[in-house]
Amino acid sequence: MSQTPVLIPALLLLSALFSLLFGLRSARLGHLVAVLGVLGSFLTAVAGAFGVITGGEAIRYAMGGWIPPIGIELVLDHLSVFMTLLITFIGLVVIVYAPRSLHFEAPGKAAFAWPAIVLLLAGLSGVSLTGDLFNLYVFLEISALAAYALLAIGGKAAPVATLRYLIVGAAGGGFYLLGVGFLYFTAGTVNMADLASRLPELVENRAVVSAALLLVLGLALKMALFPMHFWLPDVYTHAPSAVSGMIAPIMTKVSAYAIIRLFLDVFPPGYFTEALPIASTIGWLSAAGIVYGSVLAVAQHDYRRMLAYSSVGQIAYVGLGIGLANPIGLIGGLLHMVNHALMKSVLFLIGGAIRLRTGVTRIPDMKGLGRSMPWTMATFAIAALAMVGIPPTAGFFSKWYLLLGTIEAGNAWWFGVILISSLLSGVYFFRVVEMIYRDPAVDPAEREEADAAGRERPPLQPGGEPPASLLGPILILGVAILAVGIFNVLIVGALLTHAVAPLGG
Amino acid sequence: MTGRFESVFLDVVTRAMVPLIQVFAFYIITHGHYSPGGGFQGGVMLAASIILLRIALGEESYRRFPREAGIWIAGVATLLFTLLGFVSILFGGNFLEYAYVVPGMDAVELRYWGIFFAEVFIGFLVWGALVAIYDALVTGGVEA
Amino acid sequence: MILELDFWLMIVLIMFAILALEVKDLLAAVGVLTGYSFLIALLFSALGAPDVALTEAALGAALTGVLLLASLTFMNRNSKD
Amino acid sequence: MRILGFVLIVVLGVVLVWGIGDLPERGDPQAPAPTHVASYYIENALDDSNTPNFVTAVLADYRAYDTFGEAVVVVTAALACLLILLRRREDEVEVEEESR
Amino acid sequence: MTVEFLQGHYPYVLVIVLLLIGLYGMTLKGNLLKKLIGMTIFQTSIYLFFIQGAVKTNATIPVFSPELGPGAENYMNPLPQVIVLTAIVVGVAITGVALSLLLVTQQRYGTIEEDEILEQMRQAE
Repeated sequence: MSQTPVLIPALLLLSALFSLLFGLRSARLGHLVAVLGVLGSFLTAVAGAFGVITGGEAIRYAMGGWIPPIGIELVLDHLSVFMTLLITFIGLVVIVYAPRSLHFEAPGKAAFAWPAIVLLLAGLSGVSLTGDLFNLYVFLEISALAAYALLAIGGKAAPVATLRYLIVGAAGGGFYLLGVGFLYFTAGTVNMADLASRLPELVENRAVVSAALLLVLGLALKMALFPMHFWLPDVYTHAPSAVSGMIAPIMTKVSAYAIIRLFLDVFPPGYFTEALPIASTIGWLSAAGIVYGSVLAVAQHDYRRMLAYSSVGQIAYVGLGIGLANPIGLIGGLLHMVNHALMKSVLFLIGGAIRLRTGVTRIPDMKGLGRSMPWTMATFAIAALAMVGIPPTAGFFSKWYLLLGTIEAGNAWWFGVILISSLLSGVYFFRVVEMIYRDPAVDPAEREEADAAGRERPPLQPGGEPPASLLGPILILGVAILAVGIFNVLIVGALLTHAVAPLGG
Repeated sequence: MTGRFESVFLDVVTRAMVPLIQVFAFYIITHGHYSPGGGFQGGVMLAASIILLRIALGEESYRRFPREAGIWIAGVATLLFTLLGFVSILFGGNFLEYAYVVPGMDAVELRYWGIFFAEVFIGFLVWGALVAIYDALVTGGVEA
Repeated sequence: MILELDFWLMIVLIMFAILALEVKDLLAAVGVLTGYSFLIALLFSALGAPDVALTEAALGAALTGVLLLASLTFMNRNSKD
Repeated sequence: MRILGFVLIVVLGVVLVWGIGDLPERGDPQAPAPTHVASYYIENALDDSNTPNFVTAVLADYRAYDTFGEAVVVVTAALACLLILLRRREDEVEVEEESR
Repeated sequence: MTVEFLQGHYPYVLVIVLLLIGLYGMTLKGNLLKKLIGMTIFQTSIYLFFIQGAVKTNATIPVFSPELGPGAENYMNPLPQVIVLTAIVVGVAITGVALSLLLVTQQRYGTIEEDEILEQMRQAE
């Protein structure tokens, strides 16, 4: 039997533990082990992707040799291989980027930060791979605990913001667990495939309705679906850049993935769309969230806060894909996961590089950076274009599929929301692009004015390009944005059309 | 909470109690097969014995059980648990399939010992991790 | 017999929960919470789950109480609500 | 804000009480939960692993991966507390040397 | 809401009352430690839900006893108990991390009342 499914999380866990033990002696050794573990896991995920694409069907792995539903089952199918590839790729890039940036923003924390980052990735990939509802909860909490620790090591307000996130996350986890309980006591199993075969007789059961509501409510809290997003902006703003650059792209996506998994593979077809209006509710909330996030992002002056509000809007695109509930719309939502992960990650990493070089976090202070950091800022421009959705970049295609989905669903409102939000993204990103390609402020009067106002001074001579360990990951992500845009047909054809097959496309 | 209370009675009772608690905790860990209990419960008791030492003996307890020891024990025990899972892959089973851990032995017997060692590892890691959490909390969040 | 016991235990539990949330003195609240966890462990064992009862007594009642007390030494004991 | 919170909590409570109406009665031995997977554990634990305590058998053998994940949760929590509350001076020295 | 309904389901109703009390503490209390106490009550009520569901009438604890033999109807359902065991440990882990966050908050702001912290945050901006 192929061991690929278990190797992805288990290699990560193994390297996290080695990284912890070595890190107690030397933080650098711990980092090296962590990088090797994530690399190994990424290569395993690539191998798994080849296996799934050539084999054409899911690899099912019975944990401990016990046949499901007695034991726990791991499922490596088109959808989960897509998620694990995304998680391990972002993790690999960010963990290579992290040392200098983290040392600058959170000194003295490195030795314990590497195992925490790898544990975060292990938890997320465990969530993607599992075929068991309770096992999903356990791995969701592993990733959540690691995320709380990493987010809390940022600026002054970071612990308070993280504590609020923790309480919301605990409530979400509790609702999810309660939903699992309702399903278990009505259907008698927690295995996803087994549930899928037993639930069709129970569609009228009120306990199953409550279970569906509770599961979606819990995951929506963790996914920061509007109006349950209130914890997110503070958390992302105060966390270290490298941590935001890892958590913002993949953490909320995995909760969205879990909702999609429930929607496609656990509940009977049509349960979320016809029997209960869950999908359309998610869709409408997402539409509101897109507008809300984009409008508030325009109003922000802090670079990271702008990105945080933008994240609220962008995760809602995935929710819109769920709400459309037709194959092409859901493909758009899933493709937007990878696009947004790449774009948001590179934007946070650029923010960290700017902060390392010049100490600047506010957008008006970024004048003149286009001249002193040409490569970084070129990547920023690519990412900004992708956020708006200009054709050769990745961002265009996911919005294109979503628009096709809204046309198929005949929903003019959502069509308009996507267009308006693209326009607003254009407003807030081109504001930054304009600022960074403007001449630097060298006027002494302006410096004094900034001092008087208590802001950070606009730098006289902004630093040059960041060191290679920071610039390399940024450029790789920039290239990846273009590559995903150009080769999106491959991703859609090889993985996503199979993943949404249960919708009957 | 790290300060030592000046009480001979407390001192003597603690010194006498801690080994008893630890013996009982090991009994709980190893008898998970037959009676209620197992790694988690026994591990918590081991941690409680160390916390009792910390409260009653103050500084002396750090000589008996150093600050770094908690996370070391937890890390090594979890690592051994993971390796137990990988060993069965090595001999042709699935992850954590105890029946394959030692080739040639009876499957039922192997599962029995697999459960036993899993419980022991869990006990040790819970012990180490909880003491580490306690030690971190009593610092009061001192950040330089 | 068991059914009546668990009904009354749960009523007492609800009272303990309200008390733990409404007491202004945090030290007292932590004490009530420890009592609550102990009662819930009792309820678990009455419902035929001795393993869970043992875990809840060790982790929920004892350890959580100790951790809460350890962190309470650094804080103001009085709560606004 | 407070009133809205109360209303939401009460609404949730009403939905849940409505939902539990269709749960099997407490203690019903013929309900799906005790008859489907759980009965396999009770009937086979002793033969499969020579363990009379079914909870231990399920915890450490049939669903060992859950327990493994839970072990990782505990270690993650310890690591998280150390990461949040402590800082290590030797790391800084090391990175200083690296950047030189 | 008939009497028969309550006979079979009253434990679940009481569990939900407990759950709502915990939720109230988590969301509407201003003191951060009170929020954590509410979180603990919320989590315990979910454990209680699973344990109530595991009960079988005329059954005993899930440890094999030679007098009763291997019949499945003689023992309580072990699977929810295992789920609760795991969930309790997860809950305590969350509480530990929350307390360490609370300590850092106390150190940086000198208080654990939410409104005072928000006031200080507003002044810092």
